[in-house]
Amino acid sequence: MATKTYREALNEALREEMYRDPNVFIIGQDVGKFEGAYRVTQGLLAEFGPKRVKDAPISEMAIAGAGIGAAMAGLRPVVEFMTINFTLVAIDQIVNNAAKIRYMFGGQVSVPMVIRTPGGGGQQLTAQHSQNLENWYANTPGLKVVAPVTPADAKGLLKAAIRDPDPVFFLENLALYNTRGEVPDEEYEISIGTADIKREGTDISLIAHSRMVNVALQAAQRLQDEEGVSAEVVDIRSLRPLDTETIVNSVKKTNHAVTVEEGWTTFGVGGEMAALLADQAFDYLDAPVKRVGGEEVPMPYSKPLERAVIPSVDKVVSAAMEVLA
Amino acid sequence: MATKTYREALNEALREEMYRDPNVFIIGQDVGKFEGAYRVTQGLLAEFGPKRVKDAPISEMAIAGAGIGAAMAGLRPVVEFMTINFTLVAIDQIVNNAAKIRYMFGGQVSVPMVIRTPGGGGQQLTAQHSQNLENWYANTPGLKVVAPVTPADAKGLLKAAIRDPDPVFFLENLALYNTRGEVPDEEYEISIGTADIKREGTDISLIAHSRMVNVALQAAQRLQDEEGVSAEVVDIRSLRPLDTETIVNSVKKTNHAVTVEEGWTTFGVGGEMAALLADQAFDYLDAPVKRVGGEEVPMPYSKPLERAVIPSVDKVVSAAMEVLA
Amino acid sequence: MATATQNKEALLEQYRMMVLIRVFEERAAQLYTQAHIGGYCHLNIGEEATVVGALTTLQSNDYVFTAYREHGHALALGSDPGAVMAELCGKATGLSKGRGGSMHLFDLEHRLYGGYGIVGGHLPLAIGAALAAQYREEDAIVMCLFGEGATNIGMFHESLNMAKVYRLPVLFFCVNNQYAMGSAPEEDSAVPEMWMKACAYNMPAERIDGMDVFKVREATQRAVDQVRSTGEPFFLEAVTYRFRGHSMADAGRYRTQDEVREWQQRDPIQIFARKLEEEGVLDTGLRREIDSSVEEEVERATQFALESPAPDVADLYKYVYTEESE
Amino acid sequence: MATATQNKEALLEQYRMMVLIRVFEERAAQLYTQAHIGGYCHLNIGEEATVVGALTTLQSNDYVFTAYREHGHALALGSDPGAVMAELCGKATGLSKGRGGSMHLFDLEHRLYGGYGIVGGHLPLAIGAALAAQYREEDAIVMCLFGEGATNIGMFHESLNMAKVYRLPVLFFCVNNQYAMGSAPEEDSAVPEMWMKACAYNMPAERIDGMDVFKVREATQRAVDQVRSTGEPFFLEAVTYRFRGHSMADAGRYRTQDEVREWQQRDPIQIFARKLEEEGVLDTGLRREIDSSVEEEVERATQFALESPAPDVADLYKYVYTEESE
Ligand SMILES: Cc1ncc(C[n+]2csc(CCOP(=O)(O)OP(=O)(O)O)c2C)c(N)n1
Ligand SMILES: Cc1ncc(C[n+]2csc(CCOP(=O)(O)OP(=O)(O)O)c2C)c(N)n1
Ligand SMILES: [Mg+2]
Ligand SMILES: [Mg+2]
Repeated sequence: MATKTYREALNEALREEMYRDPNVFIIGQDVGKFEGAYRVTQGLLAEFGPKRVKDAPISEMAIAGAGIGAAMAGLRPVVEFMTINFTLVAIDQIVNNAAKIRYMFGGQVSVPMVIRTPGGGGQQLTAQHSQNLENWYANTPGLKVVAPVTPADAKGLLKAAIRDPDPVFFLENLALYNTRGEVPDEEYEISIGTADIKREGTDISLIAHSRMVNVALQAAQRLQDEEGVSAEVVDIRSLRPLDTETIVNSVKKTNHAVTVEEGWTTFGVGGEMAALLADQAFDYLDAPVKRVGGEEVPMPYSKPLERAVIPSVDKVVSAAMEVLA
Repeated sequence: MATKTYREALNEALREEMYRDPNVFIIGQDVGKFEGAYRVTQGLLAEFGPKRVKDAPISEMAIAGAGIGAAMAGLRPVVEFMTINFTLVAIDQIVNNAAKIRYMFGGQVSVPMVIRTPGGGGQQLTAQHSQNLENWYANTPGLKVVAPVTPADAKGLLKAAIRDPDPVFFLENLALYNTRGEVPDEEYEISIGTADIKREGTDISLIAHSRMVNVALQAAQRLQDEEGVSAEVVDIRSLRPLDTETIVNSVKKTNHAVTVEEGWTTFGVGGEMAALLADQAFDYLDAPVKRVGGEEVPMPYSKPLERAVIPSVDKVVSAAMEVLA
Repeated sequence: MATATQNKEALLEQYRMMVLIRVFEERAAQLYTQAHIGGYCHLNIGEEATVVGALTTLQSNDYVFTAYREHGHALALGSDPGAVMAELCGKATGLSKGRGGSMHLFDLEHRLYGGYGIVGGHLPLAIGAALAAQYREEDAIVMCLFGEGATNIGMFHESLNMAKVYRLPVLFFCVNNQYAMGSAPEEDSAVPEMWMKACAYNMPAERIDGMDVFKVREATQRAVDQVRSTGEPFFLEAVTYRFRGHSMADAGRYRTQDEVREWQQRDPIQIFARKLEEEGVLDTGLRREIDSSVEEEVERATQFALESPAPDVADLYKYVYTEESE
Repeated sequence: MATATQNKEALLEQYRMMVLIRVFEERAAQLYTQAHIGGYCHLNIGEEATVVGALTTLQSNDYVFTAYREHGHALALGSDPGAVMAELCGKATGLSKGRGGSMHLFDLEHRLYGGYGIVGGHLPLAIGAALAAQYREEDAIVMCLFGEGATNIGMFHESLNMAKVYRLPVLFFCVNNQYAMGSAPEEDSAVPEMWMKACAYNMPAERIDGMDVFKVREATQRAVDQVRSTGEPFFLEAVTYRFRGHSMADAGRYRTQDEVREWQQRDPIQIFARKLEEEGVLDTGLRREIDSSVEEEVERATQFALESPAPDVADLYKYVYTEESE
């Protein structure tokens, strides 16, 4: 297995799928000549030409809708939004069209489309450019939502997303693009709808998705090293459909849970996790479920303020110790 | 106290506030000549003229933004969206501007604006017109979100919302407009951020907002009559800020909870309630928290299918009995 | 003479279709007041010439995207009136299997790619279908119909611009029925005529009388041919009038009865019938024959709809995802 | 002669401001590479004539809304360079108290109503401010600046239409710097020149050379006066060029170095200085004097920014809501 960055893994998945299926094409702002705002599509215009890699005007609604319409007509569009923040201008297309078209037309047509976009903060991009909105998409039936943290998961899930017959919201993260990990050399896919235990443990479950899985892993290491606590890290990985079994089983084993997410806590992803556990693992929980999430403010620019907003290893460790107290 | 419809109560609140403060004005599609798609603004154009009651083109982004800009410049706009579904086309304005402007500009300017709109299903309006998106707005710091169920609450909260210095998302419900209730004759306001016990009980807390409070009340009556169960009905009423104390205290008393919401369950409002209880009422809960929510499908048109989607009194009663079993 | 270029059968079929739409819509209105139909229900009455003139110009691999006022569009494209009425009644035999209702008709076989409920929300989809046609080098075009009110929403702008930038075969067809619920174009739009907006996209545009099916067909056919041969977009505006309310619940306080009556003098079906009579294509006997066969057809469609079963509640989750069938 | 209508002091002040913006931006670029500034940082270098020409035409109760490339706008409106630089460095003394950063400058005193990060997202806000001015019968107008790339987004369309429908005093000012990140207008826009889009809104429009501060000022002043006197919107397009990348991280592969060099030949500061010299307003000595006083001013601003404290983390929740101050 070779070590690759998250960015490279995504780029590979795109390239391989474009070779496999001539109906796969990419559309988005600056995906071609500019080679992608975060260079995920680097080299693809040169390799596949402008028919397969379509630069688009700053017209997010038309871009999303063009993807949906093309998918209805049988193509396999991969729509890139520069960041998740800009999906807000087009969310009506995603929620009212992509998610609903199959159902409201009685199953006559499917929408096999992928929306790829990075979320998250930590780059001092401030309030309008540091959002985490995946819980909104995960609240929407008709969509599938995945949020890989490792390069291997990113590649395997992107391939699965492109092959999926339904619209998949594929969440990346700005702070992950340069992270590295082993990526299998052979052809593989990762099933949408499967959570993954990223570290086994026995005392407490840290439940997270996307970049916060890495924070949870660091916290788990600290808990082991400094507190002798064995933490299990559950990577939700697929927010819709949810692999409730893997999540619930982890807590049935550890009897304690902390959720970690970059987004705002109230009405966030951790709430769903805690509710799931309060229902399906009620008799196994030995302590309250604590949630660690982003502070509930629009993201400030100033570095120390921004740092205070995003969940830190410290905060996760403290929450875990509080739960175990 | 006179008995009034929910619609009349809203209309009165608008009229009174427009008399009180010359900076209050209404903007939205068909709020004037058409007198409101759901007639909440009936008579106001005739009474206040086109400067105070502004009909707008089908341009939701410009309407929302015009409200925000006018509020920044010191007016008190009340923006009507015909239904919550159409806020999706303008959600970027609401989330990226209304909610964030004060913060990202270091407090130099406020956005004293109200967005009024009905949500909910049950009218056979199908997938694109039957949504409940209030949990998304309630996830957003910088916004306040209220969802009154009675005419009295509607009037008192709308007045508070109009007087509030910050943007308030004011959720109405299509199925409530014709419902009746007592409305105080004298001038009053209801504080944003306060939940309300709509029926006292000792055995179980039914936690709901907007129209589902009425379903919970009917369920409570049935539980009393048929099962001898004393259910307390907690009306969340304000989704942001949340009155966590009232909610948690109710469950500390009853030791059992069922949440009820019209929206999709996963990542919905009930999740936040269950998570809150799993954290702050952990030692008081005698049983799992059960959530009753909309079935997770785009809303179908056919009446029997639609009926199967929306939480019924039956479902709430069953969930309560399951929790109490 | 305008009819000269068309054969008699085609003309009679257009007449029949306009009557079918009218009678169908009147029956739908009745079924609505009898609570067989619920939700929103937007009728095409008054707009039959535009609907029939526009939609009978397409070939079988073209795509049609339209808004929620689309019963007539489905009929004109050849959808079975029984299946359309059944959809309006929310039945399992409906065009969208009872899931879509009046606003969301879809008929893959007849290339109706949907009626949509968010104003302007389907324009971007039309771009996508045209992109697919271009991608696969099909000779198909996309006809995208929308109201004059929809020209004020952002998606209109983005879609027209993108269609031109990508040089896509889309015919943008604006049905200007002069009201967007209670708002007239003069109150909502910076320019009084919708075709004028095409200037911002360097797109050829034309305005036509939407009450005259000859003119609509002729102009549309030209536009369709041009889009097909050039592969580039075109903008048509047909000026018509809706005789009824916006949907079934509409007090109509925003216009006078006089205005409505005046427009009713220009009933597109009467105009067409008179012209066909003048030209010897139609006579009173034939007209009565067609009209009554249409009445029967609508009656059969209605009976089919009323007798059809509702969808099975056990199938509630069917169609959410492609594999799912629980 | 273009200068004849303006007095010498005003001209020298315009020159000084253009130099200030240039030097300020160059210093900002340095501070960025030294990690004193983070996030996105979009410079006005190359666009100084447009910025200064546009923003020095306003009166003190006018409103200005603009996008994220707005350091120069703040300076031209009179914001303290120290407070601007402090904001870029995320300091408590910054224009937006360190919460906004480079993209979100706001200065109530100088009527800068914000720099915004969602392309086109501020156009609707400008409508609202203009509505307020109209509502209160102020003689204020709103200047709303945006890039040529922003003309392709739906909010542009809705805002221009609404401005005209409501007859609002907004001057839409398109800064066409010929790139939207890596995309040129020919690739993104159905019409090659942005002023042409105003036709869809029945709005007067004009295109000007954005490298010549005389021309920008003259045309803008005329437009501002017209907007103020008629209360109706106007559309201006200034053609300019950004000498640097879109933001600090931009490999620039979408254009050639030759093209950049060619445009740098038309450096707006050089053009202006030469003209002022020709007309005897400026000479080498005075120029050196101004340039070096600007250098000092930027140096002071930089020191102020670097020495200022970061916001107190205890104030994290301050400003979310109006009463809140925890
Ligand atoms: C984005 C959006 N805003 C508002 C509505 C409510 N609405 C439904 S139809 C309509 C009027 C549309 O008028 P027009 O486009 O002229 O079509 P017509 O109904 O006349 O056929 C409005 C405002 C909607 N469905 N979608
Ligand atoms: C809605 C939205 N889409 C995409 C972006 C990313 N983006 C930031 S600036 C920019 C280019 C804008 O170009 P233009 O309007 O010409 O302004 P310029 O940067 O040239 O000053 C893009 C695409 C964004 N901020 N907002
Ligand atoms: Mg209309
Ligand atoms: Mg530009």
